[in-house]
Amino acid sequence: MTNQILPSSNLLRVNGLVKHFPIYKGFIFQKQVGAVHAVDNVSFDVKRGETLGLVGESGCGKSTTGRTILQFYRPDAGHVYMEDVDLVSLKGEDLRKMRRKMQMIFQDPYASLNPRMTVGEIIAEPLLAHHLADRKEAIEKVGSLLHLVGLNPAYYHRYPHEFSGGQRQRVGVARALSLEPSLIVCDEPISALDVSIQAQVVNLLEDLQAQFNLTYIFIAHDLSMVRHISDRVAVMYLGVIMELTDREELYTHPLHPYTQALLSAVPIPDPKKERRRQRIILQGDVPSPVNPPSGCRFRTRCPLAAPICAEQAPEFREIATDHHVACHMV
Amino acid sequence: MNLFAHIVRRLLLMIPMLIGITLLLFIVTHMVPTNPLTVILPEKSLNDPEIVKAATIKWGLDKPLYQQYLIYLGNLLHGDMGVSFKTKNPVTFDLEQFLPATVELSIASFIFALLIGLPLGIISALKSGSIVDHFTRVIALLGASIPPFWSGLIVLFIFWFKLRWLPGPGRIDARMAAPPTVTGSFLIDSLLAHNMPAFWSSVTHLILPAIILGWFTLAITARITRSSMLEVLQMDYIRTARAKGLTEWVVVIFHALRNALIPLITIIGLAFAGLMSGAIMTETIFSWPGIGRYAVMAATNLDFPAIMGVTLLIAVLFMFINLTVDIIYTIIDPRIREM
Amino acid sequence: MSELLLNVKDLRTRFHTRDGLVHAVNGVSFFVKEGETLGIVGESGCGKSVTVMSILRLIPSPPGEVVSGEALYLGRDLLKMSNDEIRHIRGSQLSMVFQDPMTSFNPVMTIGHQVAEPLMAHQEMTRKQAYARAAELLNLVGIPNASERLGDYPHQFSGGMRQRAMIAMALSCNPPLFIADEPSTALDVTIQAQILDLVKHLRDEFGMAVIWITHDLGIIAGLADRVAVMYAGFIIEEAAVDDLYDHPSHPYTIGLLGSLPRMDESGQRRLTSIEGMPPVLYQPPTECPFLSRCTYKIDRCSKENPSLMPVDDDHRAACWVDTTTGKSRA
Amino acid sequence: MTEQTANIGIPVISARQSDSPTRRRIRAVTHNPMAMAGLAIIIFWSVVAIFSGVIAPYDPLAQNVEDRLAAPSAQHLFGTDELGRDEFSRVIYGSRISLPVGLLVIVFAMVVGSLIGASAGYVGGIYDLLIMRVADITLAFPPIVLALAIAAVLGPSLNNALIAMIVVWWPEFSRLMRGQVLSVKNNEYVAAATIIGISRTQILFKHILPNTFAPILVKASLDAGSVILTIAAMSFIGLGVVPPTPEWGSMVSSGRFVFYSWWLTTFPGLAIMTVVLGFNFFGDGVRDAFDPRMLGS
Repeated sequence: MTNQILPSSNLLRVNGLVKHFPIYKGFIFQKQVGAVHAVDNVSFDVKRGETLGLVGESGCGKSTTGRTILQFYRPDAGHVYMEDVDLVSLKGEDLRKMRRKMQMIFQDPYASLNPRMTVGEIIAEPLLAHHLADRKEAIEKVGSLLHLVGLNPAYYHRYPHEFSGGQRQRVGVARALSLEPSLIVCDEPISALDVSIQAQVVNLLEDLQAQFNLTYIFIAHDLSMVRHISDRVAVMYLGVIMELTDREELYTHPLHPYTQALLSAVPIPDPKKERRRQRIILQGDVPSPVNPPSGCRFRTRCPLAAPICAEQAPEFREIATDHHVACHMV
Repeated sequence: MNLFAHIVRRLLLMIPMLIGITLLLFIVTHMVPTNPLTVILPEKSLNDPEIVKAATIKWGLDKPLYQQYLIYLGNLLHGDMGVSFKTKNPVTFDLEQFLPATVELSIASFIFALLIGLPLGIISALKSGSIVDHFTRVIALLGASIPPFWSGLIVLFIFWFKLRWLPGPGRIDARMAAPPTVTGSFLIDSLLAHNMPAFWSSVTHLILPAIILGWFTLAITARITRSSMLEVLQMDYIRTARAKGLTEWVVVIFHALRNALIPLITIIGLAFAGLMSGAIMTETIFSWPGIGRYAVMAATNLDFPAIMGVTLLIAVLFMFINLTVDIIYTIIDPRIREM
Repeated sequence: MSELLLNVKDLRTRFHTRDGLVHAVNGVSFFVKEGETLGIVGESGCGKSVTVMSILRLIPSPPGEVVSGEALYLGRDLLKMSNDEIRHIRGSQLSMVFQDPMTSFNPVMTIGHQVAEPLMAHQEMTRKQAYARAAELLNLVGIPNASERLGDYPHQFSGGMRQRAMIAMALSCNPPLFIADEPSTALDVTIQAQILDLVKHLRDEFGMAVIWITHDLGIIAGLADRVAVMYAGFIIEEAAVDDLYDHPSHPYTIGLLGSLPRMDESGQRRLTSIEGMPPVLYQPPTECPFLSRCTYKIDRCSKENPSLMPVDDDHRAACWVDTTTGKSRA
Repeated sequence: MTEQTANIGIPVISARQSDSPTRRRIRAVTHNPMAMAGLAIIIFWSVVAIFSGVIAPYDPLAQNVEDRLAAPSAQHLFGTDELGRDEFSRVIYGSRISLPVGLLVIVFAMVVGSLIGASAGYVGGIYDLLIMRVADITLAFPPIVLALAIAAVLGPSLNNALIAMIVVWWPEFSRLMRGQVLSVKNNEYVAAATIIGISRTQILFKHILPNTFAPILVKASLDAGSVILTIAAMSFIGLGVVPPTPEWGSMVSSGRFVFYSWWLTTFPGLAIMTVVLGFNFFGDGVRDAFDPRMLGS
């Protein structure tokens, strides 16, 4: 799939994206006492039709990155170009209209559906809001969308609580698809689901991508699944992209010490391989994003850390073709 | 953790609240058609323009409202709440006279409520669905449904008028002299004066009003203890405690109750509001010379300075109770200390 | 041949819910030998946690109820003991670590006290002795400056540290059997690797037997000697770890392994998904509970619920079909 | 991993629930014996109030000097008062005040309070700050104390007591509603609506407000009893409904001066208690029915 796409056909360009969440204190006169450095200077491109995996541990800023791209959070700095339109410069009605082209599938299939609306109303809502259909057409369209995601169109009048997690996630997928977007940000779409259901949803996402030439940003912490679904993978740590490259390259030749540790930590369902594996066990916890370490953010847990790592943040450079790494030691 | 700084900050935060409270009270008592002079002056004098004018100036009624408020605020800072139209005493003096009786009654009723309500709540949580549990539920619902001004009359009718087991209204037998005032509590003062008859009389006089007043608090305590215990008993850490092999007693008292107390304390703080409402009724029925009765007197006589004074006092008491609750909170729950 | 430590026979547990009686555990039998690690695998709601909680008699009743069965610990039935006897076994002979380290500690008690509690309860240590031992234990599980952190409250510990402290608490009385109920599920991969490493290390050092409950077949592969797979309250397959991964015999196990993406696998194989979802049993099933999702089913499956039957030496599966040939087993 | 209750891991999803959240809640209320018992009491008193004229054997205001302070008898079921008025008829007519007044206050406080609270929560900023400080200040007084002060100043009358009660009661609803709006605003489905491109007004009316009402309704049904109780208390003190209008609180009040005529306090008091108990039963049942833990996911 990937190699058929020309390198210039970028659907999305993210450039120097920064999102900090201020922390306020005080009852009456609130003043800012700090900020959560959720996303710090993140840049990448997404090609039309590809899946970019965004992995990292909790609190690394991967979900915030997804939501800032979609302008749910407005970035503090940086640009997001969607088909060469800078989303950051858009406001109000202009932005609302652009939302048609980019949608999201949420992590929690329970919380992301309004409990008081029927499944049909939920899927029809975007169509009506963007005046893409009248009520009658919308009902018809919803029926075919339900069918498309593998649900019985007769479920139109049912409420979300009547469905299982996997089925609700299908409803979420149908809602995202209803506007026929080019880009879908999948924010941990399977992490709340059971193992046997995860495969159902992932297969569905893959089928839909092939059918509609969709572009995905697939946010997840499950490295095995990311390897399975992505064309390219970006590894995040404390709001920064540490490594970004082709899937095969990343999993067979990880260059960043964090990527190496992360990959070695993932258990493999094969007892013989597990017995032979050497693990890199990282010491300690992820530091707080309120006071991230100076220089390289990974240095406090890095087995290769040197004095320079504390002084200077490593540049995110292209080490080999299409292989970007932010590390002084490679 | 810095508990002291926390308390100081909370105290400072009370200042704007206090200003707001006085302002609200001032607006309430001054934005009305009733002319206070009709209360201050005898009816005959109202027709005499000279007297009316003198009184207007004397009570500062000729000045614009905002000036009257500033004067009122300035006086408040000097502990001057004005002079009661009715008793002609300074309101602060009156309140000092009436407050101790209310404090004594409140504490007695609170002790009664907690002594019965807490165990009742704990038992019904542990044995939910049992007879005790149903009993607690009935008590709780009755507590919130019985008008205290009525139940007070009923118990007086039964235990005083019919059975003659307990004395009637008042703080002490009318034939006895009140003990010399030291703390203001008849119980303590009579003990200090080694006056046992006065002590017993005070105790017996306290029983009925304390029960009637405490009933509502008891109901709330039992119900909140129950629901809060039920919730805590579901928690993962209770399972952990059991999995460690601790005795049920340790699990319930040390692991569960301490966590269950956290919401309970808030509610008990709020129950004070209920206590004040109850005190107004209870003190009226039992001729109890407390601020509840003073409030009723002031309200029914349109005694504005007294109304403002007593309402302000109750609001301030209420605020301090909430502050205390807040401090107890930080002591019980280590998570709050960090903030 | 090492000795039999725990032998569970025909355990049945039910729950009274608003929707009716739920049959959560339906005649489960398994055993654990001294020093052995048994993995229990299954998706949420399959009854794996309920099984071990029933054995420790930690099922809240109501709504739960252990209906029948035996759980022989060194020959004595845990289910028939007095409350006092079972209490002495819990935490000293059989100790347990739970899934969520965030909620499993009492928030208003210090970590030190909570780790010391079992020592005071079971080994009649004084407070001082118990606290000193608690510091040693926290040190053992890798908490830096352990003796200074005894006075810390749980919220001052990170998730990984809390789980370490949990393990310290569980190990305080040197229990012969250690039960871990998804202790690493709520943690990040790198922290999970730390915890797994720690448990393996402690297990080898103390020679204790372990029951490890998880939904993650990867974790079990690297940890267990034997594996039991649960589905809808039944153990549907049981085998030595290598055997199970090499020759899965029950269609559910086959499906589960096939639905997992693997990090060591290149090429985008399509995941085999198991359609449908696990049933909630309001009645004990008269058919195979996996029937509706099974691709191997034969006539007999809808008439009779299979019990575990031998497939090979030490390998049993509850299926009428020989999945290697697709023919009936009988 | 999510399809389970907190501790025991039983899936709560089943095919047996098949209607809207609203209908499920209504059914939960109608299936709650407490709530239904309460409702029965409320309906009973409502019927009494509507048909007072038919039920009451005498004119509640008609005085009969020869028959003063008569003990309960076949002629006068609840006896007569110091002016010889039939106590039974007065208790019957009293329902015409307590019930509608209580409902009026609670509905007004709920509507006004919720509107103010919702706007504060949605708009935020200085407006929110201001509104909430006013609410805080009002809440710094125990309700009856402030109501007493207001009613005293306005003068004793039913209308003034009503105004005082509404003034005292709105902030609690505001605070609750504001909290609701703020928490619902943070729900993922609101985020989803934003990302889909739904307009702000649509989000407020379709996604936020409909999901905020449950606790407001629970509070209203729980508070109705205490409102009725407070109004009776104010009349008892003499700052609510004034004689000769038959009102239960003031009837208890006038009864206490003729202490030995126990029926004069007992019956109106019982009336207050049963009505309040009815509302409390109902409110309690509604709360149970609306408890999210009882509703599954």
